[in-house]
Amino acid sequence: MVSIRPGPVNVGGIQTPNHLLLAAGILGTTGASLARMLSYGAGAVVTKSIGPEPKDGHAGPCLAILDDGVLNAMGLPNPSKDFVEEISPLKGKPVIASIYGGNPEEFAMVAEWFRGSAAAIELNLSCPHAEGYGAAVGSDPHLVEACTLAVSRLGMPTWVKLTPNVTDITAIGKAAERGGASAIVAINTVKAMRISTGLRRPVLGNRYGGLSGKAIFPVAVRCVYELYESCHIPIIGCGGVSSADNVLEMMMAGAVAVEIGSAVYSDVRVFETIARTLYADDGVPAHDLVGCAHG
Amino acid sequence: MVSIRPGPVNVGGIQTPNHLLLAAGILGTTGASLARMLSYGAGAVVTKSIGPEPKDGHAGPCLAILDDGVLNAMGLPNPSKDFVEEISPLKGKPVIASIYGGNPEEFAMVAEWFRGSAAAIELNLSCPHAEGYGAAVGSDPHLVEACTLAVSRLGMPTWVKLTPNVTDITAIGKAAERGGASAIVAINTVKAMRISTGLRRPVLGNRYGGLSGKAIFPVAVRCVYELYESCHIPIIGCGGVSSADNVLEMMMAGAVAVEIGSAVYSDVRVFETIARTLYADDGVPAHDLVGCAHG
Amino acid sequence: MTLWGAPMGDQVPRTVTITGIRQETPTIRSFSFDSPFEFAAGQFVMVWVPGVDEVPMALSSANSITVQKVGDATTALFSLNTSDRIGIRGPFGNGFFQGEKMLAIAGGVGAAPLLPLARGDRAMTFLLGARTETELLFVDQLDECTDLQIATDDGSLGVQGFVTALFDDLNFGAYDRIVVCGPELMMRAVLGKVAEIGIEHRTEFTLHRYMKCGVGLCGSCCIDPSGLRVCRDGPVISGDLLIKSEFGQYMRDASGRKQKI
Amino acid sequence: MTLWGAPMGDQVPRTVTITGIRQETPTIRSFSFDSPFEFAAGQFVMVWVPGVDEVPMALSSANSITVQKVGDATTALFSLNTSDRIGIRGPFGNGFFQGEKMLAIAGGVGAAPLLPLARGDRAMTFLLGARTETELLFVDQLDECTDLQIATDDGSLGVQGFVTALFDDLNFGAYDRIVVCGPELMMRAVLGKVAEIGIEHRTEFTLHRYMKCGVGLCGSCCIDPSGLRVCRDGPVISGDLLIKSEFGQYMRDASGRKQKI
Ligand SMILES: Cc1cc2nc3c(=O)[nH]c(=O)nc-3n(C[C@H](O)[C@H](O)[C@H](O)COP(=O)(O)OP(=O)(O)OC[C@H]3O[C@@H](n4cnc5c(N)ncnc54)[C@H](O)[C@@H]3O)c2cc1C
Ligand SMILES: Cc1cc2nc3c(=O)[nH]c(=O)nc-3n(C[C@H](O)[C@H](O)[C@H](O)COP(=O)(O)OP(=O)(O)OC[C@H]3O[C@@H](n4cnc5c(N)ncnc54)[C@H](O)[C@@H]3O)c2cc1C
Ligand SMILES: Cc1cc2nc3c(=O)[nH]c(=O)nc-3n(C[C@H](O)[C@H](O)[C@H](O)COP(=O)(O)O)c2cc1C
Ligand SMILES: Cc1cc2nc3c(=O)[nH]c(=O)nc-3n(C[C@H](O)[C@H](O)[C@H](O)COP(=O)(O)O)c2cc1C
Ligand code: FES
Ligand code: FES
Repeated sequence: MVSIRPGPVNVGGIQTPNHLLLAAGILGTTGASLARMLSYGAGAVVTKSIGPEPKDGHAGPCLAILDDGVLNAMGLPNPSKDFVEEISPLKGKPVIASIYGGNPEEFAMVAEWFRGSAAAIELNLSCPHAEGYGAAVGSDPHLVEACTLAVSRLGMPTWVKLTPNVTDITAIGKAAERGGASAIVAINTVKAMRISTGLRRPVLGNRYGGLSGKAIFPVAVRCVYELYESCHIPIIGCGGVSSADNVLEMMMAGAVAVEIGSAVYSDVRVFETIARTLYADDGVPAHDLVGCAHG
Repeated sequence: MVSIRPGPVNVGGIQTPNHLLLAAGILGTTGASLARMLSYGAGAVVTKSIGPEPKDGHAGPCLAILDDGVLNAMGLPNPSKDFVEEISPLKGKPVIASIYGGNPEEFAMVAEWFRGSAAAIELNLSCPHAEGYGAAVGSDPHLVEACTLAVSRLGMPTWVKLTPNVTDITAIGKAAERGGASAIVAINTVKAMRISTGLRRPVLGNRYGGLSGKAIFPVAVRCVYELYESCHIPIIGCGGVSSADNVLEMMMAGAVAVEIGSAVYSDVRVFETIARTLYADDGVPAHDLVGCAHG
Repeated sequence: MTLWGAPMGDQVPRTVTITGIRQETPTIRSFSFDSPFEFAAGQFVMVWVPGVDEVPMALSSANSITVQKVGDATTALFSLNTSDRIGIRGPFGNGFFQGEKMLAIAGGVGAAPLLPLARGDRAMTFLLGARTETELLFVDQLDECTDLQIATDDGSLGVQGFVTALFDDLNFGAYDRIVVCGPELMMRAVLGKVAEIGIEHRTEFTLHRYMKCGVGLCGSCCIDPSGLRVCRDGPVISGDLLIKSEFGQYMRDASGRKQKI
Repeated sequence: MTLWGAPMGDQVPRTVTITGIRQETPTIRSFSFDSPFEFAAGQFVMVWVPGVDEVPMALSSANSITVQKVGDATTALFSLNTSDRIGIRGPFGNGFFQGEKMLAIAGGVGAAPLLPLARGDRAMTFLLGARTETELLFVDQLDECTDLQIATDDGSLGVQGFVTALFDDLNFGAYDRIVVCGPELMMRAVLGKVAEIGIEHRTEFTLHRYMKCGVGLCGSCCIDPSGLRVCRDGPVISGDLLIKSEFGQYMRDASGRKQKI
């Protein structure tokens, strides 16, 4: 396996010590837990998605661990504006505030809360199981462009996280690019469901949910690859990454860095674990690998 | 686990001895191999997709076995009209001819070839890796309706196989229904890619391919569930089915029967294996289970 | 025979059938079910009450939970009868670090995760507290297998006051591990006491925090300032890790907002 | 050290580096690579020539294939040098059913899957045929480890004619298994011969059919009338299953259309 030379990385307008970021919604509810993940080697951490109003989230079950993935429908539980205080002790650290809203104004309002406390904003335009939010907004290129613009004009690095549950993800990626995004994050979960044959009803309280983890890695690689062919802004790969080789594969598809979520289930220190194999002082510059599977 | 009472089943206009059908493109290239799968307990068999012209398919690699699924881009290799003779020895058997075309006329022409020799026609409007065919046609509700109509008016039972790679699968399902489909088959493979980090290029000759097998089961269940909520014609569940419990789950989501493909990799006698657990003389009528996870 | 729901390989919640319901106190019932779980005392499961919610409950034995009726999900559970079905995910969490000579301290329904310890003859002494005599949980069972000492707020049985009232007569030096489960203010009082004596590192507390995933992913149960996940790194947490913490001060609700305790 | 590509757990083709290239005959080369595969003689791998195609090749040893240049992919292979990389999936298929006293019969590049048998001292006698002397494969290696008998179409070495010309002097009764690999018409001639003597069930043939998936899913390699998958149920198939079959008559091309042999 090829190794990467360690060193600071510029990811979508922010500086991080490595290429391995904590994905949104994974241990992102408290400042302390985000700090813990930073201390465990995450290059940057994305918070739980924060919205204009506090939300308790969907009734349980909210999550099921499958053989090869995770099915969840948390329903965007979040403390809303209270969260600004949560992460204020992390000021100066590479903390990306994930935010959601139902329209450009809401996005701008929530983003504004994090001015000064977050290093970047990640727009959740992709959660597949929240009525009126997430993918409901994120499958419409016009709305995506407008929401992105509403945030990017505030002057903070603006990442846009895409849903794979669309006919053509590149149309959405290009909309984000037009809206002034600093980077695209691909992908959020794949819309899915499991049914309990014993109880004869969907396993999740919300019935529908999102699939993450190893099962979706080939879908995520495809999306990153497609986006790399049609967009010019940096892409952050997300979805099923669980090993150093997966990171290389995402990079070769076109990702400048990765976000890791479900793999935290098997190994809370997955960032350190991957870094040990991924980096070596005699490694190649990551830059040589990004997109090298194209052409 | 609940068991199902055995007995003949009516699936989208044809009669089959059980609920377990061989999916299109799996051991479907020769009449002999289809006959073998019938003798191994498949309730019906769907052929390799046949098109207006012979095709050699994509350059290899065409397939990779992943931990939890199969990635393929065969590229619709098929002998075209010669295939009619291939399956003529199977006349009277539950053989469904899968067909593809680039427009309604081509679909009608190919379907017409199989009049008399196939028990039903399955329209492949969903293959994710064939330029100008499959999902290229199948993501447009108008084209789906027109192609379905062109075939259904020939008077043969007409099944329409859908792609999950769309923003809203129910819009496509409803188009098939308007076109006069006798049944919907959901789903074809999920668009995906893997990259060889050793060779630094996509693993498949065609770069993009389709993911099948266990990894996509939660996606398939979701699609069947969604379609059951919005369509009125029977749904045949397909995607990652590999156990009797999976069959029950598909039924509870709304499927009247299932097609099985990738599971043949681990067990060429998977139909018999599943039937042994699924059926029992004191079982419930399947009909009690279909759609029972709704409401 | 395969168990109902088991073919899914426990991927999704296991379906179990309620085989027995026992009214333990006016507000607490034990529900036993047909399918036992391998577990360590202190571990919990996520209990899915179909159509309502999924909530964390300690296993009070391999095939039972013991539930206090407090809100929606628990009320719905109380409306179920034998032969009704529920879903169970788990067991989750770490369980107690077991010693040779253990002291167990329980308040209210907090006796649930401690019962398996006592029934396994692991608890030398068991301090049991409740508001009033009728709310004392598992008295008969505990009496059989451990040196049971009782306190009630109203003095209707045992010593009057919180369980801490039983401390004065206790020789803490006689125990190598102390395990505690009960209302958080009671547990915080215990922590104060054991910290005074300097044995907080030998004392373990079973924390209750809002749990959604139960497996260490969602972050809803994390505590300050360590960021430890109560569902995965706990629910049993050593006293020394709790002294300078939110424990006894505040916790978070379903949305993640802080709530005073 | 993990092998290059190995971290994928052989999910996707393993990347191997060519470490040696040997010109065996004017049209045949052996390519050895850095990473050996556990295999049984007769099994094959799918060889990915990047940017060109993926084609089936027998393993001529744990870390080599032996290739005849016939078309696109094989020509591309011939253009590679040591330290170039290719992808390998496999090994696939069943391999030979091994006996105590085996007779091996090979024509042309068909000697490739039989070489490991001979080198493992499993072939008592080895009949080797080729068009002409210079096209005889592995003569030196085979000579070392088996009783090698040679036939060439033009008589430039050994008996003149097809390998079947060597049959007259052979006591078939001396062998418990006969394994055959070579051009299909040659193999069909052998089948005719062994069927005459009534030992077709002790004779195994290595079939070549158009292979795409290599793992028994796509159906492109299935033979009439059994529907057996050459890639998975074969490539080694017992003679009695081939007598009334397409074997020697026709095969299918990439599209599935029949082609006369
Ligand atoms: C590890 C652990 C083990 C537990 N073991 C037991 C037990 O053995 N017996 C028992 O009776 N209770 C136990 N509880 C508490 C039990 O989970 C709550 O009483 C139950 O969730 C209340 O649900 P409800 O819908 O009836 O109440 P609600 O009306 O929803 O809420 C009432 C209160 O219950 C708590 N609560 C609600 N939902 C949750 C949740 N998902 N996670 C955590 N707390 C919640 C909150 O503090 C809330 O304010 C345990 C809790 C935890 C974290
Ligand atoms: C199980 C098996 C083991 C084999 N082992 C060897 C070996 O050890 N050494 C060796 O030299 N050859 C071997 N072959 C034959 C080898 O696969 C073909 O020579 C090769 O595929 C030709 O590819 P090409 O692109 O160079 O030729 P092309 O120009 O593509 O075609 C030439 C001919 O090769 C055959 N062919 C092409 N592609 C395939 C394919 N995917 N599957 C099967 N046949 C194909 C067809 O008959 C075709 O007409 C084996 C074949 C099989 C099925
Ligand atoms: C429990 C859970 C909660 C999540 N919450 C959010 C969220 O709040 N916002 C968001 O954009 N993505 C959320 N996601 C999606 C992840 O950030 C990520 O996109 C997805 O899980 C795929 O990556 P993975 O396979 O590495 O987990 C969540 C995922 C999980 C499993
Ligand atoms: C090797 C292979 C070839 C396939 N060929 C076709 C095809 O020709 N036509 C078609 O409609 N679907 C084709 N499919 C899709 C399957 O019919 C099925 O929809 C998909 O694999 C999901 O089911 P599974 O998970 O049970 O395999 C193919 C799938 C595989 C793996
Ligand atoms: S409940 Fe989700 S991390 Fe603990
Ligand atoms: S090559 Fe696909 S079944 Fe044999």
